[in-house]
Amino acid sequence: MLRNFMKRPEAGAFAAFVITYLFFALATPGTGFVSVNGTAGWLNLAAELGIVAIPVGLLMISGEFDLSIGSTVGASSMILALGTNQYGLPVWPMVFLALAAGAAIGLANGLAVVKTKLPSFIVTLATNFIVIGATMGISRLIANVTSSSIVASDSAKFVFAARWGQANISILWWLLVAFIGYRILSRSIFGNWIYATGGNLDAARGAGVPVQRVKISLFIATGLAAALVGILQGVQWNSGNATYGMGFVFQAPIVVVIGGVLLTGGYGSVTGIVLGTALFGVISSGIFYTGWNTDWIQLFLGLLLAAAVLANNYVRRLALSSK
Amino acid sequence: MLRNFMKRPEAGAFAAFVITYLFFALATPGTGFVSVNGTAGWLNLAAELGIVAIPVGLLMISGEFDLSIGSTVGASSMILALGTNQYGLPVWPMVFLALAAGAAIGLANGLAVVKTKLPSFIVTLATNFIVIGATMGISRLIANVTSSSIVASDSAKFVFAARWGQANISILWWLLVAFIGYRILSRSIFGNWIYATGGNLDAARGAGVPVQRVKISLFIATGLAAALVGILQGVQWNSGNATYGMGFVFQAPIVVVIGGVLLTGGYGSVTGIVLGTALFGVISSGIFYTGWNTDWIQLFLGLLLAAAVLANNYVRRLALSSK
Amino acid sequence: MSQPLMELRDVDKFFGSTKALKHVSMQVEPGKILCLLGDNGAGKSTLIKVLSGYHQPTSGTLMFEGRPTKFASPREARQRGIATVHQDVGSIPLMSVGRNFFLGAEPATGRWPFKSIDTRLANEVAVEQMQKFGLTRVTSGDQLVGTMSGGERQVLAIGRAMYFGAKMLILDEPTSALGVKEAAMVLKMMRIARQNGAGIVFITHNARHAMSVGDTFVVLIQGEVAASFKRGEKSREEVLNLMAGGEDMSELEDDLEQID
Amino acid sequence: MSQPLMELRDVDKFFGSTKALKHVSMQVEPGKILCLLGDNGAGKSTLIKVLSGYHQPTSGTLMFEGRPTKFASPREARQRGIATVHQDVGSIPLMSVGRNFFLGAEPATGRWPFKSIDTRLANEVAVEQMQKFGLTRVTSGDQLVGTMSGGERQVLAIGRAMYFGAKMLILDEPTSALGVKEAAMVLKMMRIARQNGAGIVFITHNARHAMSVGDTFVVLIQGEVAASFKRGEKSREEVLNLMAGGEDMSELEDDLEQID
Amino acid sequence: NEEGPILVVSGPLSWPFFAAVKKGFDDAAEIFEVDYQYIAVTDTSNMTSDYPRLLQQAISREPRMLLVGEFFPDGMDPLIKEATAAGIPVLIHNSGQTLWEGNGSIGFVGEDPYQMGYKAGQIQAEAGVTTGLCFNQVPGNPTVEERCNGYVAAMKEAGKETVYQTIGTGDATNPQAMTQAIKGSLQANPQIDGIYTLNAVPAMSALRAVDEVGRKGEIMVGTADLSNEALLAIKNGDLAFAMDQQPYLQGFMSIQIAHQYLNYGLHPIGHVKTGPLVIDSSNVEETLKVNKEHAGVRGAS
Ligand SMILES: Nc1ncnc2c1ncn2[C@@H]1O[C@H](COP(=O)(O)OP(=O)(O)OP(=O)(O)O)[C@@H](O)[C@H]1O
Ligand SMILES: Nc1ncnc2c1ncn2[C@@H]1O[C@H](COP(=O)(O)OP(=O)(O)OP(=O)(O)O)[C@@H](O)[C@H]1O
Ligand SMILES: [Mg+2]
Ligand SMILES: [Mg+2]
Repeated sequence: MLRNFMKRPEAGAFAAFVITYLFFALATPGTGFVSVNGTAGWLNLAAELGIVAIPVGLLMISGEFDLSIGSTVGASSMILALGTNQYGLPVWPMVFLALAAGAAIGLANGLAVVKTKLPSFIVTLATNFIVIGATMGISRLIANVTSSSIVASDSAKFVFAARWGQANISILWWLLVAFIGYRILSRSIFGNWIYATGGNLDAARGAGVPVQRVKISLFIATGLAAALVGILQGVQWNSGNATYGMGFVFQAPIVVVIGGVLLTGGYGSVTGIVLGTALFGVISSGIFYTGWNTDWIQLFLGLLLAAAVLANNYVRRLALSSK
Repeated sequence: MLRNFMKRPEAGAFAAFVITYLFFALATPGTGFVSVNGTAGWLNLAAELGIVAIPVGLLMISGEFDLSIGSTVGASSMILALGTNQYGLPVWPMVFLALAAGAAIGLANGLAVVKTKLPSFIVTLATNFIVIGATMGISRLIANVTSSSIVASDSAKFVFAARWGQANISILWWLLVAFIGYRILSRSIFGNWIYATGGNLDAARGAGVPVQRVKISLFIATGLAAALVGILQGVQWNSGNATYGMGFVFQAPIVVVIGGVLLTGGYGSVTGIVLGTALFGVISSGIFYTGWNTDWIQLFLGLLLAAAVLANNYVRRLALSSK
Repeated sequence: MSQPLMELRDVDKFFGSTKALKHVSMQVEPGKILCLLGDNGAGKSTLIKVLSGYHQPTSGTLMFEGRPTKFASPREARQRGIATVHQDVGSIPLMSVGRNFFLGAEPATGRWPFKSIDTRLANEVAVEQMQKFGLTRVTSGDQLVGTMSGGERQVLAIGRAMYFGAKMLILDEPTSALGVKEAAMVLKMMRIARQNGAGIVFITHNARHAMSVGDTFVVLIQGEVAASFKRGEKSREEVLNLMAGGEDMSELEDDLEQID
Repeated sequence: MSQPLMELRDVDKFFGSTKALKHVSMQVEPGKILCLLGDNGAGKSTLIKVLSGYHQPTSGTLMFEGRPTKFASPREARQRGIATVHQDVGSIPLMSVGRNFFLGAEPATGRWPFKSIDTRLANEVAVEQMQKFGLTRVTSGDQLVGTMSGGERQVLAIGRAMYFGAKMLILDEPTSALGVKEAAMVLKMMRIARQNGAGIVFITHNARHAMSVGDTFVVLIQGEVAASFKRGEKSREEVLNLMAGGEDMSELEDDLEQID
Repeated sequence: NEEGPILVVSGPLSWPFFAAVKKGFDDAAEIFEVDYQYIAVTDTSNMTSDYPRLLQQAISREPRMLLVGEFFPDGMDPLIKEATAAGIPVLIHNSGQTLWEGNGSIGFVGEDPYQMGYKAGQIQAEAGVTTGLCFNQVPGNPTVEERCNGYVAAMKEAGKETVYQTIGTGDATNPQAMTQAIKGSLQANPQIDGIYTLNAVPAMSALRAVDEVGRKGEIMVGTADLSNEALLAIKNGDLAFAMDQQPYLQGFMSIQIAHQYLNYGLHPIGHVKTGPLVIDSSNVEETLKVNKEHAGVRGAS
């Protein structure tokens, strides 16, 4: 049992998570980091990143990147804002419009990558510029603003911004996305194709895997997840903002790699991605509970990140050598 | 001749550069984009990015990333600023200290990547956080600011910030770095090892290439180049700032990939990187000469980038199919 | 003569200016083993990549079951009952034996939304099929393919093709990395598949293997069909010369015999 | 008996819990060809990776030229005159033939700071060496290795090892992807290298090839040395059985002969 | 227009603040029928060196007039001196209050970030805050940092404690991350009873954080810049104040002055202060009304 677990891609991330969590639990006595509210805090933080990290991770396992998630989050929140606030439209149709826009951006990315065979790093970078440029241009054209309020119905508020105590409903969304991601990657046939596409594209194609379909589907999933995060953030903060989500562009790949996914594709697990995200949430939230001088905040972040990844690596090696 | 050129990695970047340049030359009549001053403008812009893009490109050809260049640029400029302004030290020793710091950061990256076998994406990301955090923390500790003026001697001003008309001396530095990079990659034995290391690490190792030495050297070169850019920027703008260079972290890989280097390593050329950088300079500078509505500027940027990369790709395919 | 399973008519395949195949015409018949022979670089692998939908021919027609066909992808070919062992398009090192074996034709269990890939079945079948070839060290379908020896990987690919190659089986140098026992087993299994009515294309550089199972022989020299004959129509010597690209092998052979 | 060139004493190599080599002892003598035989997965490739500095032995001693030696890297082994053709550690597809050929031992021209790699020389020598083996299609040293056929790549690796293997030459299934002509040429070149005093380790699954050039034979079964004998000490039948991992091949052989 | 365009080098449009500045430029340009071009970075990660370079390029185009936000004085001031020496009329807006007279510019329209922070510190000190937290979401940006410096100085003068907090560079646009950061600080330093944020987005995060640690009403939150949500929060009594720089005025008046200077040689003597205008419960209603009717004029709607 234990041995088998140790060999899984997430073993390292799990060990790193436990160590980091214990570290903060001990370093922040009496500040409530381990309390229900403190836990809700870092879970809230991890949840939004986690929702987009999972499809980004699947995409990375299939061998591709998506740098356009940042602008998609912003665009989706602005669609909600412009629709409900400027045009006074009801919120639900706008939610679906935002999701459709996310899917369309993903589809465009996927088609462009698959048809032109250009590296997705560049294609999605161009998309990122185009989407944020279009969002800003259109917002300024329509409303003279790049950030605007969102008027949401109670039902929408419940679905996207309900809170129990301090825990946001986004945590449930995260779990849902993680569960779906897990079923797809580890259990479904499509998941086998994802691994194969990233592991050896030629071999996968030769074996009859529809590699183009795999990639396009994952780009669409990523676009959808980014749009969902835009909706969650927008409804929660009652406002759309074209720059929402910019940080995710690099945080998502980071937590995915921490979670044990190979940057070159072909290897990784959803559990690992979830743990990597949780680790990131614990670090970036917990660090403030320590009361350390925040002038050094990035130094601490870097050191903790390095320590976590080293622990991760050490466990993985240990696991491989003992089998 | 032409056929041989067409098959080179930089052929696409060259075509894309020419097309883009012509486009701007035609789209901005009478605005001086093609004048000496306009040319100096985009060359200045390209030069600093270009200096760090070349070692980053070599590193990418050898199969590794370096995300820590951003913080190294900032750290190097702050070393100059704190040394000359806060402590009133002469500028030249500070220049060497900054370069030494850059080399040390590179060495640390290289050793960490080679010894831990962790992906360089994560290792250098951690370094990036650590270096920027340390820079900000130390700066605020010493001077209570994260940016500070630089006092440079005339000789230092000449070497790092001389201007002829509007052309900066950084253009010469760029050419120098490009020349050295070209000699190393295309002509030297070490260059052969770079290609081999990135092309197939196991095969290179099996053939007797000292792959670890190759990687560490390239990390050091990258750190040095980043420090040089920090010095150039610092002396030129009379100030050090911990956040100088953050944009390079992703602009450098972008221009490198546009220049025809494979993201997965093993393929590329210095000429291509130079052209990719020039292309980027022309687009980001030329776009303001067009007088287009700034609201849409990022959209145009994205579209131009996409068009340039497509042209790039098209030429490359044409070249491969005609041989 | 029965209707051929697959037929190439005047097929060309160029890579840029490299003419890998020139005016190739040939027929694969059901229940027969066609040996594709030729020197290194003669175009054999390219030819089978055209047959299996991996490459599109530059010009010419491919007929499958009597109708002109264009396989848009290897997937399509596979779904029509053509299974291939490629020479250089290997397996996926970071995936398990079971998952590699069933890649592209995974067995499912359960119902939507709980339909899953049946890993237990996949692992069992994969190990069983590989052990048929005499491999004893591979006992778990969960082992990563990347940790297997060259021959073990080759057996995996062959076992897989034989398991799925209902109508047509294409094997590009399947025995080259195999031990004597495993190679003999592969030949034996090919004969069984032939009995079951599959059309088989077999590439090898081993004259002994070719002569022992081949029904018809097609020889490629520099991308062109240089000869095509039936079992027993040519002597071992003639075949060897053809396999060497038309050059006279007797001298070299003598050389070898000297010390044998 | 002259001093052995290389000697293994009680060498183990484990990967995690996989015991790929167990208590292996053997000697490579200068001017002799040692044939390393064994079934798939027997540990042959692992053994030569230990010999060539690619892997470190888990325990045991490696002696080179009479002294205990630890090769820290393949580079060190290479610099001491040991050249290897690995089975799975291939060439660099995106590099040219000439650059691949001289990788790790590049010829230089000019002086610092204008010292450059001598691509002209590298290309010439590479193409020349490959043509020695009878390849005619490879005429430019600038061609990318990725566009060559499987056999052409194999010839490149062999030509390279033969060119640099001053003292010791290790060949892991060098002939498996080769045409009859090229394979015969490789055997011929091995005999020439032997005459020049090199010690050669040769892995093959082809009994005919093994018997025709081998001086001594070492058989691995499940990672252990199961037999070790000199040319002529065992019959073809016995050797075949040993190559098949100790199992009796006569039945399978009969099977094959039936249709031959 | 005979002598080339009027060039404006100003802030990134992805910031709602500068969207309002540009709205002012646009409206005035239409009213006074002048042609101008707005130049700004598209990628905010390299601003410290990108802005001097953009300015340098703008100068090399020999504009009829230059309207510049002097965000990064070390690099930009020498260039402005070059431009004025070459006879290009320069008008500074937004940042550069202390420098415009020295570099030959004809005037300044805007506010002093230090003064704005100082004012915030004064308000909080007067309201009885004993330990104030200044939350900087964009560390390394010297202009924004000045606001915290002003806040800290005012609090210190009043004999109060301050905590300076920054966050990682990736989180500057993530309200959730800012909430958790502030929440952590509040837990680690329970004595904090005042928060000053430098933008309206972190202001909302600060309110959420205060709520989450269960100290709503005990901690006084004020912010620089405003948004519709911030105004509503002021109306609800959650947010104590928002300091408006009136960005629209910075753009509008710059064009107006430029137009009048180019045509009649007129310009204000002394700088024009557009901020800080303190918006609190006393004047929030009208501001909200304007914001509803004229989107983009008062900032984010
Ligand atoms: N993708 C490609 N691009 C360019 N040339 C190619 C490509 N694939 C094959 N070739 C060329 O086509 C010719 C035939 O190659 P092929 O792989 O079909 O030979 P083969 O008969 O299978 O040889 P071997 O027995 O060595 O495997 C070779 O000269 C090779 O260089
Ligand atoms: N890196 C590795 N990690 C784990 N197991 C390995 C590794 N390399 C080899 N093995 C195992 O060691 C055993 C011996 O492998 P090896 O490649 O030496 O066999 P071989 O004799 O060369 O076989 P073949 O004739 O098929 O090439 C195999 O069972 C293989 O699975
Ligand atoms: Mg072949
Ligand atoms: Mg082997």
